[in-house]
Amino acid sequence: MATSDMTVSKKIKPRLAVFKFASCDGCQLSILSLDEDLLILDQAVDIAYFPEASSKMQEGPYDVTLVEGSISTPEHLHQIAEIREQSKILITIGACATAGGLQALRNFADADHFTEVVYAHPEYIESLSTSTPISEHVKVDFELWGCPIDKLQLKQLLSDLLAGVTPRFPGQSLCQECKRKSEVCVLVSGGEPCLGPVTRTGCGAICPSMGKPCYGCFGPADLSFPNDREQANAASLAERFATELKMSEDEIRRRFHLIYSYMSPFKEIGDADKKGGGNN
Amino acid sequence: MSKKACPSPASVMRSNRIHPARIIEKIEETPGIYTYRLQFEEQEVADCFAFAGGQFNMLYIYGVGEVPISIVSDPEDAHILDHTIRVVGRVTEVIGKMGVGDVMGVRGPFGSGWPLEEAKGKDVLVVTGGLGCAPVVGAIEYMFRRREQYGHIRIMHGVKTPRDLLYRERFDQWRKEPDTEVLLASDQPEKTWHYHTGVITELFDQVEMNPANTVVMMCGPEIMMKLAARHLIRRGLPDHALYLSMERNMQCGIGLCGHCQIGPYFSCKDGPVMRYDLIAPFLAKDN
Amino acid sequence: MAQANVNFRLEKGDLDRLLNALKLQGYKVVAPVETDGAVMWGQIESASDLPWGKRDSQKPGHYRLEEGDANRCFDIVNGPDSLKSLTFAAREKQTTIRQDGDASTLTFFPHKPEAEQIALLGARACDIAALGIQTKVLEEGEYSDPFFSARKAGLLIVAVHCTRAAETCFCASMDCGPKAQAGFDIALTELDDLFLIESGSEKGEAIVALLALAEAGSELTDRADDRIRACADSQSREINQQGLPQALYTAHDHPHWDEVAERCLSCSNCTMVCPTCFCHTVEEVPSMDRSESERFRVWDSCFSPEHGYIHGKNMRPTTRERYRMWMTHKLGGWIDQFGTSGCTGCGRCSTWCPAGIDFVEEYKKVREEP
Amino acid sequence: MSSRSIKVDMVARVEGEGALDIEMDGNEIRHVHLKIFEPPRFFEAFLQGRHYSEVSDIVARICGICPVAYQMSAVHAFEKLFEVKLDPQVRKLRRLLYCGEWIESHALHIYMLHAPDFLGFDSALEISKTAPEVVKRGLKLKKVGDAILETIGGRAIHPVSLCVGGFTRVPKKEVLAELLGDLYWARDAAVETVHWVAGLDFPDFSQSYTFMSLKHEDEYPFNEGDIFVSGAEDDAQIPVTDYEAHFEESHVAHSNALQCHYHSKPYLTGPLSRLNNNRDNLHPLSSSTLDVTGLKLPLNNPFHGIVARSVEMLEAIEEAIDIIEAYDPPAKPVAEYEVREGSCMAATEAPRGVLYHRYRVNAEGLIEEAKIVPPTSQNQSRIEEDIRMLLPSIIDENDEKIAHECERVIRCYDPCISCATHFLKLSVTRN
Ligand SMILES: Cc1cc2nc3c(=O)[nH]c(=O)nc-3n(C[C@H](O)[C@H](O)[C@H](O)COP(=O)(O)OP(=O)(O)OC[C@H]3O[C@@H](n4cnc5c(N)ncnc54)[C@H](O)[C@@H]3O)c2cc1C
Ligand code: SF4
Ligand code: SF4
Ligand code: SF4
Repeated sequence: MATSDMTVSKKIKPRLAVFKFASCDGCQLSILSLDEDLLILDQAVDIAYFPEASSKMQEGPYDVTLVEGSISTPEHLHQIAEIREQSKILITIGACATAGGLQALRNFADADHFTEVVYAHPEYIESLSTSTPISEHVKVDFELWGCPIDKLQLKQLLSDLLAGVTPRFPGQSLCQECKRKSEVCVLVSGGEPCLGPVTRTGCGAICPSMGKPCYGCFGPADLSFPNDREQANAASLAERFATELKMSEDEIRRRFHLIYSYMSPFKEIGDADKKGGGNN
Repeated sequence: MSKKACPSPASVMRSNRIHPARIIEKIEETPGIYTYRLQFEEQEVADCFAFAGGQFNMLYIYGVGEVPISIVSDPEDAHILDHTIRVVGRVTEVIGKMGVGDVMGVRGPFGSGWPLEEAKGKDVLVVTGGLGCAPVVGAIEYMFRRREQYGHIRIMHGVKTPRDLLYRERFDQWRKEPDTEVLLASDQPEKTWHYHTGVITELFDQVEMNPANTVVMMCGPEIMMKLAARHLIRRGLPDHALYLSMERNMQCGIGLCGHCQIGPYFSCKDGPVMRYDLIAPFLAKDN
Repeated sequence: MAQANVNFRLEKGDLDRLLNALKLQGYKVVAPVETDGAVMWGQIESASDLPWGKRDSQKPGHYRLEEGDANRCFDIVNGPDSLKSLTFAAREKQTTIRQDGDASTLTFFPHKPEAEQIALLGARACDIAALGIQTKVLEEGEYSDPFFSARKAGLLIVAVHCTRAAETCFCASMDCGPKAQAGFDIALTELDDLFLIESGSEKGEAIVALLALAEAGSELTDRADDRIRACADSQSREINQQGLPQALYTAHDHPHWDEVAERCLSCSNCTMVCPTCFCHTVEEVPSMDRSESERFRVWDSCFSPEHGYIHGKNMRPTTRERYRMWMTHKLGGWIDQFGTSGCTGCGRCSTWCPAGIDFVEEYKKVREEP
Repeated sequence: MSSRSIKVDMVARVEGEGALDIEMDGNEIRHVHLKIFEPPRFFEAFLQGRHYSEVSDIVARICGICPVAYQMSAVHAFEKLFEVKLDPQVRKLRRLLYCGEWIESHALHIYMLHAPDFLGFDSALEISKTAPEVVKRGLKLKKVGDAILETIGGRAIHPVSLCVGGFTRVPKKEVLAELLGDLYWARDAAVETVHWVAGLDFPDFSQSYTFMSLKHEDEYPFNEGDIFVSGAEDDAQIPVTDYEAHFEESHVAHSNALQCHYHSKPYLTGPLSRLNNNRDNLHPLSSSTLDVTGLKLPLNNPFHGIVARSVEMLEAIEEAIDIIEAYDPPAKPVAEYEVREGSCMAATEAPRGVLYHRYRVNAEGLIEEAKIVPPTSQNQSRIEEDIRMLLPSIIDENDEKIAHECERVIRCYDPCISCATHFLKLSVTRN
């Protein structure tokens, strides 16, 4: 985790850049959705590179770089290395950048076959066979999870960085927030396959509050602190889905393999080949 | 701000409110460890704030959070409030960047500190380990300011490697005090290390002690304290004469948030300095 | 207990008279209301908003509402919310702090604890006992939580003695129910055809007097007592408290903790729904330009990864230690700390555990020789 | 003549990444390629083997700007197959959800992405330095749209409550009513927006377009209606089920998006087409506000897109107000239905134009085949055509100016390249 020492640039405004790889744009849009806080941000930093918002595209180096999207073409590999070199603090935002995104589903299948399904002339497509998180390629100082990221967390992240404070977000599971909001548990009282117990908090328990089981879009809960890796007990929840909810193996696999399919321990659920595998 | 008589002590001391205080002096003890002298912004608070040796405050850093930090200044000079802080993480990093003129919040004082009263007239053994133990420094200085009230004072400090020895000058200074011994040990050898090489408990065997008339104050990694305590008990010290500083996660400092539990105790209100005979079963265990 | 309270007859159709009396006294009436397949506290306007003809079926990890006796409105034993959510709010704004432009001053604005006047209809013995326990923790120590005190002071408690237990209930073994012994202003016992009503405080007495009811007589009170006794007898679960707290401290290295950790999700649901758990943390929420920052007290749990963290070390690094903390504190530590068990036998921790972990069963295993 | 090569590495203020490649021989255009190199994400492939109930959460991730459109088209397709009878209030709520997305997306494009072109700024943030109240108005309008999405869908980006048969949960009347205050403000702000954009300087660049949009008997189209074609081609009304018989996708080497043609010719979808085809169904206030601008329909100048979008934003706000004022929560949020196997299609109006989905579902409700045609792939060849038309008039300008003018044309379309598949690179080679 980065020590967000941005004090050096107290006089000169820190330079902010936003880059995009394979993604839906939603996380960048979250920046534009900061309402009036966007104007405050604009006063506090020099937005040096953010093509979605400005045609003024300045070269690096940058003090803070936000990266959206996953690495999925050969060109991306060079770009991300260059971006890292240009960036003092590099922060990945969203499920794509932090875990390969929904499109990482292709890591579990034969990507060539996928190309044929969508495009008529597969020979035109230049794509890697995998969609991978940024951290698999370069050092990442901080990650903001979620698909899309949560506006309040984004605000807190930026606010902390500007104040020279190391951002920190809780890794525990969603259920705490769900209960604080007095939502009725959709799993216990509705028999729905809620991923909340093994999903990282951050969204504000949106799905249960909408009467829908959580589908894990904030990724697996991180039960370790500070750094000894205690993983969410996805296997136990999967077992419960099988016994109490009578779900089939395939249904259970599909449940875990959606937005954060490429991150342990979701990755290993129902994936015979990769069972017990590490982060790769 | 000079200190006047306090009109209504309870309104300040029992309010559990955060009071703004300004840094009037910052001293770098060693890189990454700083002592801050604070002055309350509100006259009434400055007048009324009183603490006992070894208590701690919750220091509030604007927009970031609160951390428990021991008061190291002398309780009899209650208008002076010193905190020695090591930069380790999110909150303390920000504190490290603060300087004279900056304002933080102070909520306290809480907890019970070193047995400085009980130790009067007795020998004192201070056992510390690891990367400097700020809270006990205040206690040592307190005793030296009243040197005649205490018996023999022996300070033993163990480090992993000589590089971990902070406050080297302070140890040298203390060594010059009357009837005082300072013994240092390093687990790992090094050419420039003129002191003991090995674990601190080995030093216990090299010194004479008066088990019936000694109070021990310990501060450091729990496993070190546990081994040291066992050793001292074997040397005949009564288990209730051993006092340990037990740090736990604290969010409130007043026994309500539940984080600082050690078995039946709350480190914030039953401690942080706790008697060995009470906490022995819970020491150095995941709990 | 002091002499038994006088019970009066309240016809089922007259429940609205009680509601009106409460409203006339300025209370907002809150009661269990069917919500998303369970009951939650909700404001009611008339007795018809109560869950008539419904009851709950509870098992570890399982909760469903079913059709029941149409003439009865308090057959749902409980939902996930205890009184805790009303008195010890899940998220409470404590302080707002402002920093002036050049960062040279901080001004603190503590929030005033304020609370609505709520008449809570349908509080159960176990939850009233739990409120008593939270009072010891949050009000009777050296320091207290002013927000809790204010909210609690705003409550008028209309208890319902339980005449039906869920499969997960074990209040009888914890001596906390099924009949509320104290801590209420008014109490009802629901029989098939009518209610018995009694008062437990002066405030309650005044309200009951307003209703000008006839005394119930011994035949009815006997019937009510029978129902309550039968409810106690129907509870198949129990916690044997002998040897506590020491027995749990010494079970520190019991292999069963590892076994539970295989199943436990560390999701904190058990501690969140527990009516006595009081752990909380503070959330600091600064504005984007840092001109203002707010501090909130929020429910926390010993299952949170940071709960046992001190710099460089986590006292409870894995689920095994976290589950052990939960049970050891609840059934053991509490006795030392507050002179009472932390458990009232409401059964929520088991029902609302998504992994279906049965607190009572796990306790038994931990008490067995390894 | 000597060869010139012009490069602009990225067209800004569009969603997604692509490039423009122009090659010329003297004054003769050899080719104009809108190159979309936003990497393919293979959504249609992931959908195979998934349960129909999972589809709306998957397709939402195609685009963070218009997720509701994706969810809507998918859900509507399945509802046709399963013959779901929607509660009328659920149908209204769906329209309301769509209003939220239109308001949010249009406000974003008008104020944040497009306006800087007309005012000569690099970004809206630059505008905010001289005219902060304008930018604040835009941001607040966007927020009003977001608030609708959040209330019904839980969040503005990738909302969660839409499902086959209705919603997983519907808002209470009083909760929706809380939105009204801001919507009344927004109505006035949207009228002001129309006046403001109508007063901008528009290049004279009228084209002969084929306008394609949905058309509904008595509503401005969001999620229902037939496909309607007008303008350069003969008017035609085409049921959505026949879409693929008239509109054909092809893959060209320079793009990671498929291009789509109507009877082999480029066409236009989006606000301009919608407005031209559906003017009769505008609310009175949107209609009269449009009249006051003095613009005559059909609008043939792509630069008038910003006006069309502003009128539509007003329309969506009025519609939202109507729905909320008359809202009565449905008895049941989700209708009952039975899963059937078969093929199904649906098209709805995303903020950027028609979004077509087709699925084949098996008896277990699993997807066997999926096809999705987003608005930007439909507009792609029309954008290329526009640039071909523009080039002769600016041929004597320097490279930088040419690049800039081309980018402006592209932005008129509010292209969403994440949908089609956002680095827009331009290289011009002149021989
Ligand atoms: C009674 C008591 C007295 C202390 N006295 C001093 C002192 O005089 N000087 C000094 O430098 N340090 C002292 N500490 C330790 C100091 O509180 C921690 O170093 C500090 O909390 C770390 O906070 P952080 O945010 O910088 O670190 P991080 O590692 O980022 O910690 C995150 C959070 O965890 C909690 N936490 C982490 N470590 C501790 C800890 N050791 N104790 C309690 N909570 C912790 C805090 O809430 C902290 O904000 C004392 C601790 C206690 C309990
Ligand atoms: S609904 Fe889901 S997130 Fe909420 S408590 Fe239940 S399992 Fe946890
Ligand atoms: S430590 Fe755990 S069991 Fe005890 S009060 Fe806190 S959350 Fe509850
Ligand atoms: S016991 Fe059950 S409810 Fe409690 S943390 Fe474990 S899984 Fe969650």
